[in-house]
Amino acid sequence: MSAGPTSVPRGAALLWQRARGQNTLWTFLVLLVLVAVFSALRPDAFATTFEFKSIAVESAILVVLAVGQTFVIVTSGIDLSVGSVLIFSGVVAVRTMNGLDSSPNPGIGVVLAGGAAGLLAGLLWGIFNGIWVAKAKVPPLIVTLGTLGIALGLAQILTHGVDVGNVPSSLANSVGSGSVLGIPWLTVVAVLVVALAALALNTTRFGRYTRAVGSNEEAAARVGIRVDRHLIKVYALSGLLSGLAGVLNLAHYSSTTLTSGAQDNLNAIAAVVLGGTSLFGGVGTVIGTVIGVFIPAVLQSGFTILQVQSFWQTVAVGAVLILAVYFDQLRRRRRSNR
Amino acid sequence: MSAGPTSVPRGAALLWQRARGQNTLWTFLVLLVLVAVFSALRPDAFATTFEFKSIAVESAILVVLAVGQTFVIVTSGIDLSVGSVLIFSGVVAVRTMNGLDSSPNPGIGVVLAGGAAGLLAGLLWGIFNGIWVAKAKVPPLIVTLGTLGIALGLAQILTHGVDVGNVPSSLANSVGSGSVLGIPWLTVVAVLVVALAALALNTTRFGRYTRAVGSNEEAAARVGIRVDRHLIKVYALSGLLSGLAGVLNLAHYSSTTLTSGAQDNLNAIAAVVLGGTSLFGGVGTVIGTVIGVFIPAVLQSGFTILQVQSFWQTVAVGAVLILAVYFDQLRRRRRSNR
Amino acid sequence: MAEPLLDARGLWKTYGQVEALRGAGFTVYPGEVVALIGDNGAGKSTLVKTLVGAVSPDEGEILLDGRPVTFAGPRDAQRLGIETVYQDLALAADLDAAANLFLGRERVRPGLLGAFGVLDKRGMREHSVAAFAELGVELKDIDAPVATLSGGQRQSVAIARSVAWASRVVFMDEPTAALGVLQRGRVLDLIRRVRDRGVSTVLISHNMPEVLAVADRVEVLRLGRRVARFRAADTTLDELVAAMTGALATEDEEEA
Amino acid sequence: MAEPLLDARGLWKTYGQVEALRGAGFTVYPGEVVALIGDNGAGKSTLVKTLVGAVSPDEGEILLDGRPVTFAGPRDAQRLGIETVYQDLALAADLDAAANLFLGRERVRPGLLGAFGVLDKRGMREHSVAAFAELGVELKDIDAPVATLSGGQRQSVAIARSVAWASRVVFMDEPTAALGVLQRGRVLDLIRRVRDRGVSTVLISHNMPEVLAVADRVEVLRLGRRVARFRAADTTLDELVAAMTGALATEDEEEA
Amino acid sequence: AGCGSSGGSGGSANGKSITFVAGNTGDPFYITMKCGAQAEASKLGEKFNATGSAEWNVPEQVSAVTSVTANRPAGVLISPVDPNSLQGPIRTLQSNGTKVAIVDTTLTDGSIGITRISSNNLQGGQKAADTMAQLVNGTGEVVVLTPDLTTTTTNARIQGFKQELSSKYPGLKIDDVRQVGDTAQGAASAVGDELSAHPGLVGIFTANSQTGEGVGTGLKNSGKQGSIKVVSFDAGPQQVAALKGGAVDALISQDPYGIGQQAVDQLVNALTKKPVNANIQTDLASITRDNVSDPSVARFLYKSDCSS
Ligand SMILES: Nc1ncnc2c1ncn2[C@@H]1O[C@H](COP(=O)(O)OP(=O)(O)OP(=O)(O)O)[C@@H](O)[C@H]1O
Ligand SMILES: Nc1ncnc2c1ncn2[C@@H]1O[C@H](COP(=O)(O)OP(=O)(O)OP(=O)(O)O)[C@@H](O)[C@H]1O
Ligand SMILES: O[C@@H]1[C@H](O)[C@H](O)OC[C@H]1O
Ligand SMILES: [Mg+2]
Ligand SMILES: [Mg+2]
Repeated sequence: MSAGPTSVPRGAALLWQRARGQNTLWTFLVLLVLVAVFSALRPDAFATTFEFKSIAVESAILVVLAVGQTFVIVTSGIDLSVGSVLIFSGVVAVRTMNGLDSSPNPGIGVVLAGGAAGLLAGLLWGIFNGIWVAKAKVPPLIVTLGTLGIALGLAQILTHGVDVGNVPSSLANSVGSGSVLGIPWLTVVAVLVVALAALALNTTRFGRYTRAVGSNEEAAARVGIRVDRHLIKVYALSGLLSGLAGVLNLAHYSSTTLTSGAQDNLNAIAAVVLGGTSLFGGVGTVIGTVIGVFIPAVLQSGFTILQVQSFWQTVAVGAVLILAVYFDQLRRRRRSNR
Repeated sequence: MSAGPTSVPRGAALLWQRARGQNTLWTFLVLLVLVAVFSALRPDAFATTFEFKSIAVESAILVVLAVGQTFVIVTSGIDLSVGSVLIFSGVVAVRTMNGLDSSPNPGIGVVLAGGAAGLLAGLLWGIFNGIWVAKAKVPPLIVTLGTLGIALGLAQILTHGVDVGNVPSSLANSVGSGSVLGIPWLTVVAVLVVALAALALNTTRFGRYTRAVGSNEEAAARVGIRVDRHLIKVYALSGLLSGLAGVLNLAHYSSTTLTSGAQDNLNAIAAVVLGGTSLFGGVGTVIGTVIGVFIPAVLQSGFTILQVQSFWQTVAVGAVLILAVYFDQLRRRRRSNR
Repeated sequence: MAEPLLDARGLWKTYGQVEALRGAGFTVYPGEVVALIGDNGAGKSTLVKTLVGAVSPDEGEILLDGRPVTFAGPRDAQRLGIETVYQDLALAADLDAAANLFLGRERVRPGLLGAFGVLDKRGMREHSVAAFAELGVELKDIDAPVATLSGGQRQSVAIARSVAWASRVVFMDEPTAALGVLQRGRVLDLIRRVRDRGVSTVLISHNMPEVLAVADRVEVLRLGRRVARFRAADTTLDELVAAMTGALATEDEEEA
Repeated sequence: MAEPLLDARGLWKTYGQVEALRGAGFTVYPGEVVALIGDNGAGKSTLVKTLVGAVSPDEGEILLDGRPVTFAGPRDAQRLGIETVYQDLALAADLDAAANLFLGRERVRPGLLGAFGVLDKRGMREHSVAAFAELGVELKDIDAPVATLSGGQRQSVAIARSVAWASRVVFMDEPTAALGVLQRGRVLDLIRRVRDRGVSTVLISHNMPEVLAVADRVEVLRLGRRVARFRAADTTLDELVAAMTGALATEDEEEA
Repeated sequence: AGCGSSGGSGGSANGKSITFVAGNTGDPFYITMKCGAQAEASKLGEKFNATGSAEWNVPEQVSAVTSVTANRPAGVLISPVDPNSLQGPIRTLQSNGTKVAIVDTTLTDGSIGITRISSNNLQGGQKAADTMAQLVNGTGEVVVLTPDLTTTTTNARIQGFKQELSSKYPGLKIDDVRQVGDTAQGAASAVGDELSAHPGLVGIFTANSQTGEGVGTGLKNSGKQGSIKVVSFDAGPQQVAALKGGAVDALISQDPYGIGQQAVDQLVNALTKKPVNANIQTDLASITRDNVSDPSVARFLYKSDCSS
């Protein structure tokens, strides 16, 4: 190619651009292959609407968490607190509902108020994280590891360590396990979150600042971006989404699931990175993250269906994680650098 | 100060050097304050040889893990697999011992062979991690998250998910719970590991390369340091120490503790960072890490002795983590940059 | 001479044991090109950073149009029309050249989309191509992250950005250090054009012929202090070098 | 002229859609100073990286003493006495200047301690102070991480390192770009002294007077290809600029 | 909260302190046991407090025991989460002069502790198998959900369940014994996959209260509530609600309150040099929708706090 008129590089640039957009291509192929293999092996059990639906539903909560995590990781941060904030928010939501009306089936107003309280609780934790990261300059890993403990401990104190199961059945039966037009509520919520988040990251100023901060915080500050405020917003978003996930979790399991969620953070991070977002910040996609959630989920379900001992699932998920990222790296390296 | 003869800056430099060496000063003060407070509140129970010994013993295993983690983090990597490798190595060690001699009290040779097998198992996992990180260029977080699953799954497969409790009593009674000259074996091993590791990081070529790689991998490669080999060595060290921790764990708990250890990785990372090692690599100390292990341990014990509800411990450990790192940052920022 | 546009006095800045600025002063008049020269480590970059709000001095005052100002950050300085090309460039390596040019000042789409912060990517890209062409820089791939550009290409991105937004002063910390002969000429032309627009330029450079060719005045920094000022027309290369190395001191800064 | 020490032919290197080298060649004779010049983005840094093993070319061959060599990494080149000052310096920012100077070649203590890799920190520090003094660089705090040094100080560290270890060729990619007048003079002196020691120097620079002052020969790169070679004594500034901008082409590289 | 409360009046009161170390402080089974122990302690005039970790976790329980040792209580009742790991620390505890009662789970060395009190878990498993056979008319595939395979009690239940099926109900086949962790969420998530994997599934047996809490949710989420029969060990409030709501069909319940009471009694006996009963087995009950409201089973329903 010559350095001639700008039209030639423009064409090439577009091609390249498109190729870069396909960072997630390989991981997507892995996902397809897994689905194909399991479908072939057990068409009766795996390739069924029931199973696809249940994978989609069981993954919805993690998708919501991982979307928030994507933004945080693009700023080159990390949020280990998502699982605890999820539980804390669920506790706040159900406590609010029970406080307003302790009957097993309170009105919609009470349920909405409880949901809002859960979201608010998540948002506040996010802001708390953001302030420590952005203003006090404590490394995100430390802040959110601290919040992990604090939020979980407080959730246990609020409940004396006993799961609250008194979840309004209207909530459990609608958002928790119900459907709209045949599509489970949880899936609907997750799809909405993904769509909005993808637009925000790719097309808006918010998304661009997120990348800029992750790319070079110093540079972003020097052009006048309020890096601290932006970081607070990003952590607040992750907190808010964890709060949402908490309300969904409460609805879905009809319980505050106090002792679960310890692995949620690592699962969310794995999904984000599996989806092609760089842990060094600056680069990432929301769609990639979604694929990154589904790969382990499909493996998990497929193995259970094939009745492979559950331990092998653990092994396989680990191996696929490494291999998928490896091939993705290979492909990218071949495409550009060195 | 003038830019005069070199002697003046040398003096100042020495001062500065010393101050920098005290990066861990603040966290050490936090530790002292905690010990003082608990001792004052319950001198009869807390400020006793028994309690100090117990804290030292219960922390020994985490110290060994965290020392390895320190080297990994100084290279700007991370090792999430330490807890699983610990369990895997314990399984290999006890299986080897039982395989060689299934009586409840086999000879010292058998015990040593089992211990060696455990160390070897850890070392191999470390090399495995290192190869994927250094040669295949998969991000360490992903590699070790993968290994976390693979090692744990394989440990469960080897045992069918049932804890092996058939630990030779000679091992359990010596290394596991015995003492030499009144000092518990576990403490002796941990102190040795810390001393050797501190020397290696501060005074040897191995330590300097570890910092150089963490500081600027590209630069290290360009001066001819074999970055890939060095990274493999560092991950191998972390694996070896996890293997050692696994053998100690087996001896101490007389069991393979299959379902524990999920939080070991985050605990080890928290200790390292609490100790002043930067997650961005290049900077870190082994002594700091030891302090970083003891702060949560002291909190935990103190609270249990004060009969504070265990949930408050979780909250307090989280809060201290954030605050300790915050004050440390403050102090450092005041001392140098901007 | 006219009233100074920017006047700094008695600036001190200490990093650990190192005193980077020891009572430094600096003056910029409206519509002039002033060169700031000095040995390596003299404190030039530190001085510039304090003048544009990127670093806060330990002591000293900065007057803008005769009134004292304090900048909480670069944003404050930018709002007053002060832009900077940093020696270390400070670009967001993962973003492309156009995104860097508009960073912090993105154009949004008209209407509702704009209210949601949706970017006008196309408009910004077109504007950028033109801005780079003016500097004689050809980017083979306008969508490539700036991390993949050559040293000179990156420097041009930083220069184009500062010039696009400055209305009063542009600080350029060794802007031509990595530039080719052609591009260096373009930048010097650009500096002159910017001055003709009424915007002052502060040029840091170790290239004395370049300094003498483009600057109206020269201020010299040595060991964290201003030691001399010259009218470019009245001075010589040897005099400048003498001032920098301490062989000649025309003035010694007032103690802070 | 003598047999070339290093001779590269038909080097190609593509990054994504960008062809950084398009059949470039380059020659270094023993004991000479040869300048490599060219516009921004011409491919100079890429060419140097391929010649010192930091980047592997897609195509082309490199002859050392007439025999083809391939470098798996910079280590291979260093073993043959080839050292480099990279344009982006490539220092370990958290280590001090002495540690950077000796990086990859640490001195260890004598005896058993040495066998365990225990470093002779003191010896290395003393040697470093002397090496920096030779370059006219004064580090106010020899134990400070290089991250805290000024641009010129950092460049000096990189230069001192390369010169200390080279036995055959030193490549310097814009080594003087950030240097003060004094330091620049010292580096040019140093280059001459290195040549007198029999070590060849390849100097990349955009400063034509500097090139003409120190180089024996000049090779010109344009759009990834060698387009001209000159004896410095026989050429002029205008001729060099013409070659770089394409106004004059004395040779066109053989297609690879 | 949750810490010391003391009586002060009552019989042989000498204000000795008794500590309870639970396996999982959030499990209604252990909460109920704590309530029983606390009530008995205050009746006898002893000081009481409870500790343990929020999760089923060996190192956490070991360090809890160590810290308890530093406090030198007179008596401890503990449910060891691992049969081997806790032996050392409990021996140390004993050698420091504390009397120890082993409750619920057991240790490999049966000589540790002054007494061992638990349900007959093997028999409980058999009971579960009989109930399941009745519910599904003796034919079909069943799966077992258990927290892990390292806990003595749940292992005994599974063993009893298996034995009974193979000896009495050849038509019932166990398709899978799945470890889902000691959380309700783990069990709930596994149910959907098990349903896909075993289209012929007729029943699920869950081995303890956490897994029992999750199974109802899991069935509801997959819309299979009622069509799959569920027999669940333990009777926490959520399990009882699921039983009443039709997601679960039978509960094999223990008497944790009684275990707690009896353990305190035995400890006080030991401390006051009265005869001690070295092994005690407590009752089990089979609860269905038919008898769940009977006053006779009331003591087999667990609590989530001592006031209810
Ligand atoms: N962030 C920092 N931390 C510690 N010391 C610093 C820092 N920034 C600058 N210094 C020190 O302050 C002094 C002045 O540095 P500065 O970068 O301002 O010099 P300069 O005049 O721009 O030099 P050059 O021409 O080499 O760019 C140097 O000795 C440098 O080491
Ligand atoms: N790692 C890379 N990835 C993608 N493109 C690259 C990379 N390195 C260099 N390039 C491209 O190759 C071309 C040549 O770059 P190079 O750095 O060799 O130029 P140069 O002659 O050294 O320029 P300068 O004088 O500005 O330093 C440029 O267009 C640059 O964008
Ligand atoms: O009996 C105990 C009870 O079932 C609890 O729920 O889990 C652990 C068991 O030991
Ligand atoms: Mg500077
Ligand atoms: Mg270059």
